[in-house]
Amino acid sequence: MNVRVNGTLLGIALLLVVGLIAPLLVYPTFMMKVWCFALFACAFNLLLGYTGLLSFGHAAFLSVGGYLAGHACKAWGFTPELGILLGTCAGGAVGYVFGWLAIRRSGIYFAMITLALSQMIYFVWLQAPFTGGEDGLQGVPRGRAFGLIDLDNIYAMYYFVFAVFMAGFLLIYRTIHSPFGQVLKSIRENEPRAISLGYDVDRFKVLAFTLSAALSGTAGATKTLVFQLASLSDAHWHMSGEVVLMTLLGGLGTVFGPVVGALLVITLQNQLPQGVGAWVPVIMGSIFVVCVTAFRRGIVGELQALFRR
Amino acid sequence: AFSQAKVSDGIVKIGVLTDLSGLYSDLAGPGSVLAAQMAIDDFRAETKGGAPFKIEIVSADHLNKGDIAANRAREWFERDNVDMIADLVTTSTALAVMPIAQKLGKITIVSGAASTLITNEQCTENNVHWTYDTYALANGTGRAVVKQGGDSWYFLTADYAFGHSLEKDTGAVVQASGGKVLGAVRHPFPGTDFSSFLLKAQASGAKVIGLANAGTDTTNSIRQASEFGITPKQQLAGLLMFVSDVHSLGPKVAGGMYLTETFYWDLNEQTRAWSKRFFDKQKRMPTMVHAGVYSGVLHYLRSVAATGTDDAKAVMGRMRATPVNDFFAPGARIREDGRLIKDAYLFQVKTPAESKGPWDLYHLRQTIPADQAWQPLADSRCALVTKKK
Amino acid sequence: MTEDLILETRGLTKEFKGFIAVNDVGMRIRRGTIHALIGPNGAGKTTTFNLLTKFHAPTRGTILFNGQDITTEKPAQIARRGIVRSFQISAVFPHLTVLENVRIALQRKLGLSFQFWRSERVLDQLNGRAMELLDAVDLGRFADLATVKLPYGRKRALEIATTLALDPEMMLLDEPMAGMGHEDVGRVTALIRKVAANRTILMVEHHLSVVEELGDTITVLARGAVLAEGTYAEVSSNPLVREAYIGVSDG
Amino acid sequence: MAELLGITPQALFGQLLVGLINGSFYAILSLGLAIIFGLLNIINFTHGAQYMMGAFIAWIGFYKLGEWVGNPDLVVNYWWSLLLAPLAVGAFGILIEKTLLKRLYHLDHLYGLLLTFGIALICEGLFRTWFGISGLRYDVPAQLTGGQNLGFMFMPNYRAWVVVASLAVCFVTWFVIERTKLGSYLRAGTENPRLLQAFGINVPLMITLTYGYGVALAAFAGVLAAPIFQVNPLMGSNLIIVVFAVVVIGGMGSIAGAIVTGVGLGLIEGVVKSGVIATVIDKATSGSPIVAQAIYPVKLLFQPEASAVIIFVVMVIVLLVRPAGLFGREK
Amino acid sequence: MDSVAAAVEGSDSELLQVKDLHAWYGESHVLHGIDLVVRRGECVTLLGRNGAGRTTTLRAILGLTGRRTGSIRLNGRETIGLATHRIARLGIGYCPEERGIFASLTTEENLLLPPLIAPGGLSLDEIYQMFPNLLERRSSPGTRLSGGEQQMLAMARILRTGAKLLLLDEITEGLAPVIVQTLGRVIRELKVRGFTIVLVEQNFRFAAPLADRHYVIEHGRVAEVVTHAELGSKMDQLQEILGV
Ligand SMILES: Nc1ncnc2c1ncn2[C@@H]1O[C@H](COP(=O)(O)OP(=O)(O)OP(=O)(O)O)[C@@H](O)[C@H]1O
Ligand SMILES: Nc1ncnc2c1ncn2[C@@H]1O[C@H](COP(=O)(O)OP(=O)(O)OP(=O)(O)O)[C@@H](O)[C@H]1O
Ligand SMILES: [Mg+2]
Ligand SMILES: [Mg+2]
Repeated sequence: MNVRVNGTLLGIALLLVVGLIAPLLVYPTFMMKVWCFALFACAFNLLLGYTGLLSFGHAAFLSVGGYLAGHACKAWGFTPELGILLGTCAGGAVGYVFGWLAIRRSGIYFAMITLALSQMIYFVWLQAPFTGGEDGLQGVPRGRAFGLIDLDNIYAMYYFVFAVFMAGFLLIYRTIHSPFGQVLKSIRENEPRAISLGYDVDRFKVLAFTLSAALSGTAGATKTLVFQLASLSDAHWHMSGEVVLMTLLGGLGTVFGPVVGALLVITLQNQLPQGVGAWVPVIMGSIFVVCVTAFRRGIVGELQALFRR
Repeated sequence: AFSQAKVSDGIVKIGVLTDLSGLYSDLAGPGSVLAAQMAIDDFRAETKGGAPFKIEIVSADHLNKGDIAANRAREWFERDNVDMIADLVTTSTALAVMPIAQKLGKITIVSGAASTLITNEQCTENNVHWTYDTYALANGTGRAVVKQGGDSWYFLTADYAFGHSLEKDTGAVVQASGGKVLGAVRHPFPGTDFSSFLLKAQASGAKVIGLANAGTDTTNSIRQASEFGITPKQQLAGLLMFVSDVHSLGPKVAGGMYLTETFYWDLNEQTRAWSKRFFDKQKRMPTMVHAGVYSGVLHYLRSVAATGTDDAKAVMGRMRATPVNDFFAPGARIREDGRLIKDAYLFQVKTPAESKGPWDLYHLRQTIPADQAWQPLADSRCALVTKKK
Repeated sequence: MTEDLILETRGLTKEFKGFIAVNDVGMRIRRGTIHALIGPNGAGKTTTFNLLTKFHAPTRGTILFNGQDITTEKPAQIARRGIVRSFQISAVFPHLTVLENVRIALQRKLGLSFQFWRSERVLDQLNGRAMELLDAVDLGRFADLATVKLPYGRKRALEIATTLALDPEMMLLDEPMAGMGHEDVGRVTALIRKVAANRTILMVEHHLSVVEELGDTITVLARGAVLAEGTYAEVSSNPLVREAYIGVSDG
Repeated sequence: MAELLGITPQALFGQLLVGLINGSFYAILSLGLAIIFGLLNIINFTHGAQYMMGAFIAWIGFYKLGEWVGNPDLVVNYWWSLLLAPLAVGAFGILIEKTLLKRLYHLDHLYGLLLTFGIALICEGLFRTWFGISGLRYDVPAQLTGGQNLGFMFMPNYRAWVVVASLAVCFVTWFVIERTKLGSYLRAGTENPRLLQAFGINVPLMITLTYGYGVALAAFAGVLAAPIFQVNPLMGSNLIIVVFAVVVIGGMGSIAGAIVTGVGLGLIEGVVKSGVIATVIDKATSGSPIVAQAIYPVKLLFQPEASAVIIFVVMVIVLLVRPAGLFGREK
Repeated sequence: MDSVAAAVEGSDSELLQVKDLHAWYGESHVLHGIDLVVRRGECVTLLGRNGAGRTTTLRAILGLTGRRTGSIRLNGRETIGLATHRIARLGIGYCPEERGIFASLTTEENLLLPPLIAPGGLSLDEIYQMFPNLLERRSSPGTRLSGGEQQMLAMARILRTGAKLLLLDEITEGLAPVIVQTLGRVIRELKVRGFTIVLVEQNFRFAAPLADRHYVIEHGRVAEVVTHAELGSKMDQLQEILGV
């Protein structure tokens, strides 16, 4: 137990160090993208890894956060932190509705329902007047964080994004290890029993779903600020598949797995498209197949198993 | 007058950002990369003994997504010192990259994208819209079809910005030429089955069904219209069709249709010569997008050579000041709003009997002179233009 | 009418597509007793349980708990009122430790289960009480073991400890001895007797020896209706019951 | 009467027929999904890709195979494709089942979903690299070109054939599963394959063949679709999510349910596309602008443009009213 | 006539012979070398505490566990390498502990489900006579039966198949005493008809009079074998092991 806790602390420290020095070594915008997706994957992991609910529609929340924050910053002159706050709340609100609907079924059905609902959101974005449809919501200003820090400076933007990521990450970590997290685990293990102990299981599931969706919204909002645009590909079901892949590859139900997974997948995507074009889905698909058939614990999961031995 | 030092790090780097794998990879894609390379080769040949500076070319797939394009452009500009980005096949990618280039002091030459937004609301100083736009398409095809007697229209429109803008522009032209617009139905993008939308169009009784969509959406609509016996009773007008689309439909299905392009391989001696070079490498005939990429890159390189710098402002100034000189747009000029002003052409697709080879597809029906082909500057909504007024 | 009734059903009926599984059952369960429900297979015992805990909705009839009508409440509400059931199949959280299993049940009363921002260390205050409960069912030394590793009988014991952690006014046990070895039967019987102090138990059981030993009142169901009610001695000598349930030559 | 609704009967019936055609594709695909889900407990995300592969095999057989094998006269015509493509894709399915899916049966079913998702990405990606994405043409077979003038619309023969063929296949499948001994093995295997095997039935073989059959159904639909839609690597992935929604609406409880829901939803889509409902709402509320205002969001859902979401809307409603789906069994 | 045939065959052959059987569930090693022999027409029981491995023994015979090693001979034929359905086809009927009634089939469909693997099974009428409850609920979905009814159904459906070796796991669990008595009669009758039975039981009082031999299983091994005749003398020992 103690070893595990220390391991986690070590991990967090490492994360901090990497996060602080990364922009000196790597192209900062790339790292910002990694942090956004890492947060997204961690939020997703909260749901799948710790509650046992597979949502195949998480792209919806990413896009809700992204579009609303983008629109607020562009059209209403929101400051970036307010935009992110709005994105978070909006993601949470939509997540609440999705969760409320989807928990009526479990397992595979749950996955299919979330997928279908997110497809609906996709069509909403396609039609909504402010999203620019296929063209995307372009030219979102980065603005000044708290009215002070000019985020057009790439390093200022980087550390701002990293701070958002760390805040989200720590919140998720805390959630997992909270009384609430305990109940989630028990629901994952034996749902009827949890009901019979008097837990209103549906409310726990919905809250977990809402939390996860809200943090996905945070990730989406931050991403919009980084790239200064929100687009339909954030809402496409391929994106939902991608976040599953990141989580699975890094290690389902591990604290750091999603971060590692996001880093790998983003790196891969960034390295590949030059010239290999359509091979990207083939490679992603192959990773999926390998992960599922032979490598279910993911990278971090395997490492943990190795150390425990 | 050339000083090497003025070109940043001694290299002029050109990025071809295009659709390498998707819907539009035939009409742009690898062919655009080839066209850019051909432009560089020709420029080197022109300057004999090699260019006075190093030229590099990079290419990437933007997957027709604004975010991917923006991401890649930012990386190219900030990290890899790319000086100019060419092609940008969809409106979304063009609109995503243009402001970034503007902000970072780089140049974009849009060839693939269609929307008039690029030279209106979203125009930037450092951009040229090179090859075609929805206004020109509407103007060419719409007017011609009305003139042929197709005076009542119903639109089948891809439900997104590009389709809307094509529908709007064409509707205006139709009305201006004395035709009537009876209505429109919008189909999801990308569409799979158009039969129900076509049935609505049929029920409208319009003489002409205007297809305000592109790529497979257009080719599918055309085939299904013939399947449901809609054509030839009613006439179809493909508002954005490329020679590659017509090639894939074949003259049997597409024969007789009118369409507007700014380039066709079989126009004259120069176009045939260049296209043959292209065909030898690519095994397909070039589209107007390919030709446009070539033309834009060549013009850019010449301007860099002439100014001796790769500074965007200087180069852009030079590009705007000198007329284009190549087979694609001889004598064409770049307008304040970034629109390249050149001739456009109205074609009619040959019937199977008329077509003598797989790429022998068009009759030239009319050359639309440069001063009539494009949106008049007076109507411009581009801030660069309106500010001056 | 002076009896202190904790649970009462009136005219409780359940039909499944025309098949009447429970037919006009009126049961009166006195506070602080162990009430056994027996009857032939298919008599409607489990269905009655499901009706009481709201896993099924009654077709007709009312259920009163402490005099209040709870007929239309939801399962989780019923549990919070203090009616807790055990399952015919053993129900534990297999990958939590034995201690955590009990603590989950204790945690609900603390009212901080939705607080995702608190550290789980706030739960350590419950460890003492949890250990007490585990000791009560003789599981203290397994506290840190993952629950999957427990043998069957001990899982049943754990389940009872978990249920007790809710401090229910009333426990419903569906065949608690099913599939249990004889040594466990003895232990669990003693356990039930022990925990029955100051609470009410309603149990379904086919082990007649257990029923005999534990049951203060016994209701015999047959074909969905009450066939007989009384002490074990009364019921077991009832010829109808002997014919329908016990058989001729038991023992 | 339809005239009263502000729309010609021609248009309405025309849209209904188109809806029926789409519905038969939904039916045959959701049927395949339901069968596979039944026995393997896996949502076959590859279904869309397999549908696409059916179409591609037909296309290759017709336009490319001869060239590939160096014998330009070799042409696999439509009718042979209708037989051979399902067999080929079915065999491919069997290969997947034998090598990959098999390893997952002891795990949470979600892994099956993820695995098949991965395979779908691979298949789609491969076909994209090989054949591009612009869509390939497949001609309607000569026997079925032309059409019938039904008075209210022109019905292409080929589309009529699609409806007949797919419903026939659905019916046969339904009959086998619900009315034969083989079907009772299938249903039992759905619940407890190990026990069924302990009764002496070769369950692994049954599972393999079932997966093969479900996949073959998808490929069959693909061949049927080839002349209607272009043959395109993405043709399946666009369709499959709608089919998932169909499956949620119908519930996986019954084979007949999958078929009926599929056809029904196709028809609903048709009605929405015809604009009849929107018109009716307009008419009904024309008297009072306030009501019209209030009901406006509802009307939006029935605009022809909303046909892409109508199935999802139906799904939400069904979830609220009957979470197990229209034909699903409550657990 | 059947019984005569059984007696003749029974004299010379062992129907089931298990030697040094080990079995695993995933990582956990559950059986540690079981040895047992069942002759034609015999009824033997497996006794033991919860978790001793009796169910696992039955499942291992049918190949339903994870990995297994050792030797299992049926009619002299080695089956350790065979797939489950092939083993079953050699003439085994299995009534699982958890009953395994199929929800999507009606009672009667459940009854008719297991394929006939040999001649000589009971007819449907005989079965309904034996279990009248089932006749009454014949068209009801299988899992809508009460716990006890399901138990009867699980037992009844393997009598039809003609399997001559029955592996019965806890068939009296959850049954009313009257039914338990009925089952006792059924088993006696089956023995008379020449069935061979392996019975896993908690209910020693039920099993004791029926069985020719008792195997006491402990920690995945056979700890003791007690024949019917020795029952009296070894009662104390059994008491200690089983807590009877
Ligand atoms: N959901 C249902 N649908 C239809 N019939 C049902 C349902 N549940 C139970 N039944 C029927 O109701 C009757 C009573 O069932 P119940 O499970 O209550 O019996 P029980 O008394 O618990 O019997 P046992 O001791 O065998 O468990 C049975 O005949 C059963 O077939
Ligand atoms: N599926 C399984 N996975 C892992 N371990 C198992 C599994 N099934 C049983 N075991 C373990 O194997 C051991 C033997 O179990 P088995 O079911 O054979 O016992 P039994 O003698 O039949 O007892 P019972 O009275 O509980 O039925 C037990 O310790 C049990 O925990
Ligand atoms: Mg019961
Ligand atoms: Mg057992």
